[in-house]
Amino acid sequence: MTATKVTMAQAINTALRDAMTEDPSVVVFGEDVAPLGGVFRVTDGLTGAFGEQRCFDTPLAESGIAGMAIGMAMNGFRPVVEMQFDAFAYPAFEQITSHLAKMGNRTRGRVRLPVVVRVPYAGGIGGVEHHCDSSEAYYAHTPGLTVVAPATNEDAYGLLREAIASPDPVIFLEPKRHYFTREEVDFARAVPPIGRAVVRRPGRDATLIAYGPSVPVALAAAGQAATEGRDLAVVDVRSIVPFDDETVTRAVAATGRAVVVAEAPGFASVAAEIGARVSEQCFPYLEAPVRRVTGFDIPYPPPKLEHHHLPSVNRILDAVDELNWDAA
Amino acid sequence: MTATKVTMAQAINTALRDAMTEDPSVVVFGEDVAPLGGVFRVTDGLTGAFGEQRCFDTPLAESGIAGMAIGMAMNGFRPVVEMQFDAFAYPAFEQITSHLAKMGNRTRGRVRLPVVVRVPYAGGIGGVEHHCDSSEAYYAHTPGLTVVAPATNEDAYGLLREAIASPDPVIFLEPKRHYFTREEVDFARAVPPIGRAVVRRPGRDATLIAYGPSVPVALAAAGQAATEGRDLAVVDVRSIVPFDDETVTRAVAATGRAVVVAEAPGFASVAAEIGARVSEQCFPYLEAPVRRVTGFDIPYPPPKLEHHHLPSVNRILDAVDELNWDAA
Amino acid sequence: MTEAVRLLNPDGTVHPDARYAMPDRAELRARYRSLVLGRRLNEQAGALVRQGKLAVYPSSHGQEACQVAAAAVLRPGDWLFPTYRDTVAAVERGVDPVEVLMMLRGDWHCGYDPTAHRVAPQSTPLATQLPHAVGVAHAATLKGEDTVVMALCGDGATSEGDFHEALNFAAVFRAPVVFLVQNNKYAISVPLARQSVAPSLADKGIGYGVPAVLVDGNDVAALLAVLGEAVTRAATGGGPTLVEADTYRIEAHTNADDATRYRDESEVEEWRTRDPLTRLRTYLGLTGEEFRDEAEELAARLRTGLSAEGAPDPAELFAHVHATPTPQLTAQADLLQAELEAEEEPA
Amino acid sequence: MTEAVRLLNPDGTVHPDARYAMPDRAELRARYRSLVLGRRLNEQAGALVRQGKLAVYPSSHGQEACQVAAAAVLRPGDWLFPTYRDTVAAVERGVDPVEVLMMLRGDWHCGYDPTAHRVAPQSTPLATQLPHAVGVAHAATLKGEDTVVMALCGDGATSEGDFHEALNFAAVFRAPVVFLVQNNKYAISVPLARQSVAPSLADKGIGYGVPAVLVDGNDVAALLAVLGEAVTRAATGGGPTLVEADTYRIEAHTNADDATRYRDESEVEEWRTRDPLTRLRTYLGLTGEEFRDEAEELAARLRTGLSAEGAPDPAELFAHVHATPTPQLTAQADLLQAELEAEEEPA
Ligand SMILES: Cc1ncc(C[n+]2csc(CCOP(=O)(O)OP(=O)(O)O)c2C)c(N)n1
Ligand SMILES: Cc1ncc(C[n+]2csc(CCOP(=O)(O)OP(=O)(O)O)c2C)c(N)n1
Ligand SMILES: [Mg+2]
Ligand SMILES: [Mg+2]
Repeated sequence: MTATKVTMAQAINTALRDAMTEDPSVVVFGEDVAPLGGVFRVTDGLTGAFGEQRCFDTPLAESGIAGMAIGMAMNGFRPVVEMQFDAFAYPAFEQITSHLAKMGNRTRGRVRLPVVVRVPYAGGIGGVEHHCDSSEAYYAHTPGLTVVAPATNEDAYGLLREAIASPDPVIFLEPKRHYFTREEVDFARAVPPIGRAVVRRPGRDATLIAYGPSVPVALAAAGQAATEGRDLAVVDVRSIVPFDDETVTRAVAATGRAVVVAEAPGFASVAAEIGARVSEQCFPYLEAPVRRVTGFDIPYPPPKLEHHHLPSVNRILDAVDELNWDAA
Repeated sequence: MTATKVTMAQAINTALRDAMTEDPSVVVFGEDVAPLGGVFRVTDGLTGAFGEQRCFDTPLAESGIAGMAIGMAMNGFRPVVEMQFDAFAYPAFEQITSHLAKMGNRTRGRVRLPVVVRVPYAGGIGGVEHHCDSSEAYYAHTPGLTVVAPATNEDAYGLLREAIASPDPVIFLEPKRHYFTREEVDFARAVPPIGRAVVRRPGRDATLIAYGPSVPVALAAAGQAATEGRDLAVVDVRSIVPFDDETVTRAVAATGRAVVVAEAPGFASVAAEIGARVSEQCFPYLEAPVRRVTGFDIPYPPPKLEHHHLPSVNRILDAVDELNWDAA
Repeated sequence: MTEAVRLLNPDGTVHPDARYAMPDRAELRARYRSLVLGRRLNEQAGALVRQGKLAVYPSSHGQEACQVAAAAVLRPGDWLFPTYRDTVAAVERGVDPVEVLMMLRGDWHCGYDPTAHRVAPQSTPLATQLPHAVGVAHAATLKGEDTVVMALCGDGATSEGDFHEALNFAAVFRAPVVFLVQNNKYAISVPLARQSVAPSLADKGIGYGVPAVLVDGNDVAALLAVLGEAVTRAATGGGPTLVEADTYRIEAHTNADDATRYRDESEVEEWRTRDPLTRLRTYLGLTGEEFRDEAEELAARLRTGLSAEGAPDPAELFAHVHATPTPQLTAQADLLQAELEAEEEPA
Repeated sequence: MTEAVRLLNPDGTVHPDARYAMPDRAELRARYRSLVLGRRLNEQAGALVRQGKLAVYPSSHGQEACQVAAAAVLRPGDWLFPTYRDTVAAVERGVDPVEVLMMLRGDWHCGYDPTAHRVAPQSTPLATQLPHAVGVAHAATLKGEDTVVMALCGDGATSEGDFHEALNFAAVFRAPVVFLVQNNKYAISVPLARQSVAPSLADKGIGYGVPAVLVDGNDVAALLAVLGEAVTRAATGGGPTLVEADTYRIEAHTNADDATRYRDESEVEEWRTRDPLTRLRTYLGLTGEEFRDEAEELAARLRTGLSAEGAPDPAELFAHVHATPTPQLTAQADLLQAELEAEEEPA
């Protein structure tokens, strides 16, 4: 198969289709996923292709959805559930935190839960309140969960395939503002596995570290910086848990300067984690403090103001400008 | 009034009593808080003293408790609700995250929610699963919440009084393993306000930064270090949100070395935040990377193994030992 | 309980009921006016979305009788808890329609002052407003006030845990809340049959010990009678009531939704014959021309009010998060301010 | 529905019932044995707590009929979902009692292999196990298996949102689940009246369209009949059943609880007269000496099995968090290992 141009929604849809075709234990359920095909059409056509037993709508109750997924996984299935929007996964928080994350450990590995929780997440779509939360920190902080955030359509396909095949629960964070972005995807090409970060752009002067919807912004910033004479590397974290210290540390050590970019409010966030570990692991190499360009510590803004909140090329470049260049 | 020796549970009980006496809009409710006086007896006697309308039991439903508190606050009350144990606050996560934290902002300050959510939290009591989570990161990462964790009985009293008086929602994290620790408390003495950290012990060689149940451990480590010739400062964060950058930064800048101590799993935690911001703000002063001594990234262990998980004096001193002393 | 209370048949004739009296004609005429204005509001809001002046609009077309009655039965001190779909109810309660629509225009999360008219912010996370309603009501009880709270939700929302917890709290505390479930047969694409297999949603009241009534949700007369009685019971210490209104969502879930994917047009056509406006108009012997000018005035006000360009001051992003901004927020506000000033400077 | 199904009166006489047949005497004798063993287990576990050999024990003293019947009606392929209080049910299902109590001794979160006997880990977060039970059951349906899932919870747990969502999911998916609510009148200190004002908890079934039965929870014969019927219905495509068992918690919530703070001893005494063992013993004409040796053997096994010193290998803390430990966990495990080795070295 050669590369085709598809949207991220289509790439994810194809991943679900391929997984369902290969493994009859894969089931998809949630709110509006069946006849409607999901509010973002990510599950479009699955019920038609695989029947109502393989892709079905549930009553409107996220805790029930997560809990039912846990039970089905206990009894031989690999559920892939959709939480309609980031903030609407919060009713499932207890199920995710107290059970999904802990069952394997609780049972000494006897009961593993191969569940994927798909979360259309983050902002940039002009959504009203509760539709644009970047909720990754809640999951990343919870031991037992694998947390993945693809930035490219090829990763969306490849990482989801791996997530579905994983014996463990995976929180799969889909940058919803890229659902309708088209990119070349070679479905036959293996992407690096969960647990591996990827250097999307090499660079010698400083390293931008990002994931999910912030990767394209970081790349744009690096593009812009290049025209201003600064050569920025961009690392796509991809897998928040497990975290690829090696790739990130190597990239930062090589440049001696780093900026972490993420949409979520910065306080006690994944960006904080990256900042803290990079600061610790790269200490002898750092020419400047690791800076964070994140969402502000505010509830996600209303549509007309969201552009002020989101990490922008300018804000990233401003942060880069502050990286002690005089010391160089 | 002069200082009396009381347990932390008594100090909190006194804070509730004094607040209820002074302000008839203060009400206390939750599970088992009324005739039983709470499973930790923190609300002991309140129903007797103030009547069933001021301190009452609810049906067993944490989301309902948080949601009802929001509604009562919208209609003139100052509810102080108890979540029986840390992990049992998770069913209330959506109410806390999507409403309690956001209502003031949502309504442009027209509807403020003076609600205190008391959470007996963290471990060290030999509790079975779900009774020992350190859940502060979930709240600290959520914009709009004030998050406080007292380490001393005087702070437990003083900070709770301030939390109840606050126009905003406060997550009040009570280190449950200290409920029955006795300390001198002068109820008349004002403690530093929410938003202020306190240097519990000055020191010249390195700074330990801790909050809640980790403060006594850090102090013990500093005591031990002193016998080995190292002079460690201990900063008690007290107020996680808002965070007192000034006090923390000043303490770390003065010593050039820092270790953050907290029980919660370290990944994407409050300790990560402190590590990241101290690394950023104190960069020119740091002789060594900021180290974290935290719980492991595992579900809270069963009772027989918890001592391996919790930050210990030894583990803190090991981390201190690694702070590039050769460079000094 | 499976027979819905009805006072007016779809053809406008009277459906006699032993328990509920027909509201008087003056009252009904006033409510007819509200229905006309509500319908016009729904239509105009839809048009504004098409013109890009509103980001999104969940229409209550077909449900205007519920919208109007829910607000009309309330007394000044009472509270209304609306959802995203209940714009018309908030307006009937007295909130300025332009202010209500500020949320859907993307200006701010809530465009009106909830305390001014005792209308809570429109709730998006489903069923989460119901425990708040219980809290407001219980607070009123503790204060010795006879305030009643009208709490709205949809059929889909009844499946959420918060629906359960709220109904149960209300029952246990005998809180003066009227829960009005607008059963419009769909939760986005998911039909009622996938939401519940109970004979009715009103049946859920039994398990809480809460009196429950199923009412024809397109019959404003019946709604006024049933909800009015529930409000009176609540105000006089009789506790909560659950009311299920049998109605239908004529439009798609929102403009962003494609309803042809999950329902037949024939079903919609069938429900159009039960239109809440038509039946009341016929009963009252009106022509349909009544209140047209007022409706057009309202529409014009919406067009003007929502055409204004511009956005709120970005400084507001930081102003209300806490009563007093934290030092961190102040620093972040300064950063944004500096950026905005830099942008304004000539390069 | 307010009259509880009963086959045996508290005094051991027969209470004839038109719908449910009395289980045969051999079956009842076998269950009497289970009751005796269950009671002995409760007593011995309490003693072990007092001796510091168990951290905590929530006793099912007084509820043994529910415990025994819930497990006894299951077939080998069925699943049981117990709570922290349902140790005796897990043991009746065949799980080794020492393994079950490993959790309460503090060794590990679950001491047995849930797949071996199809007994889920005992659930602590209230009601959260109920959606899992629905998932296991729905999975069985999809696989074409006739597996039934018995899901236990307490009266307090019925107030949680997860109870609601699980009952509703089970109804909508017609999942083969039997929900057994052991209404022991208290949730720690909170009495039933503060939990629900419905005529019965079984009434909650109506709102989900789930058949529900109220049964005398101290009458093992009635429980066997009612639960057995529910299992059969579930296994043959009839969907879920909600069973409320009217019973009582004779001991405090756990050893850590002081029940005198919230209930009268007279109430306890009253319930002692409805003891599940006594009434079955009287009906069967037994002396009370039967199965005493076996019970003592069980007690002895508990004493020995739970007296072993030592703790699990700390390396296990990291071994099971993910199927394959992350690099971060491996590093953390190494850190702990190094500490432990350093401790072992002479200073
Ligand atoms: C907790 C939560 N989950 C999911 C959603 C997404 N969502 C918005 S409206 C809706 C359907 C609601 O249906 P119903 O309660 O019947 O109300 P209606 O829209 O028909 O008025 C869904 C699923 C949400 N807003 N909140
Ligand atoms: C979600 C949650 N909230 C609170 C608790 C604390 N807690 C443990 S048992 C209990 C009472 C449960 O009562 P009930 O459901 O009647 O069961 P019983 O203990 O009487 O068997 C409470 C409040 C918990 N385990 N889980
Ligand atoms: Mg609906
Ligand atoms: Mg109970």
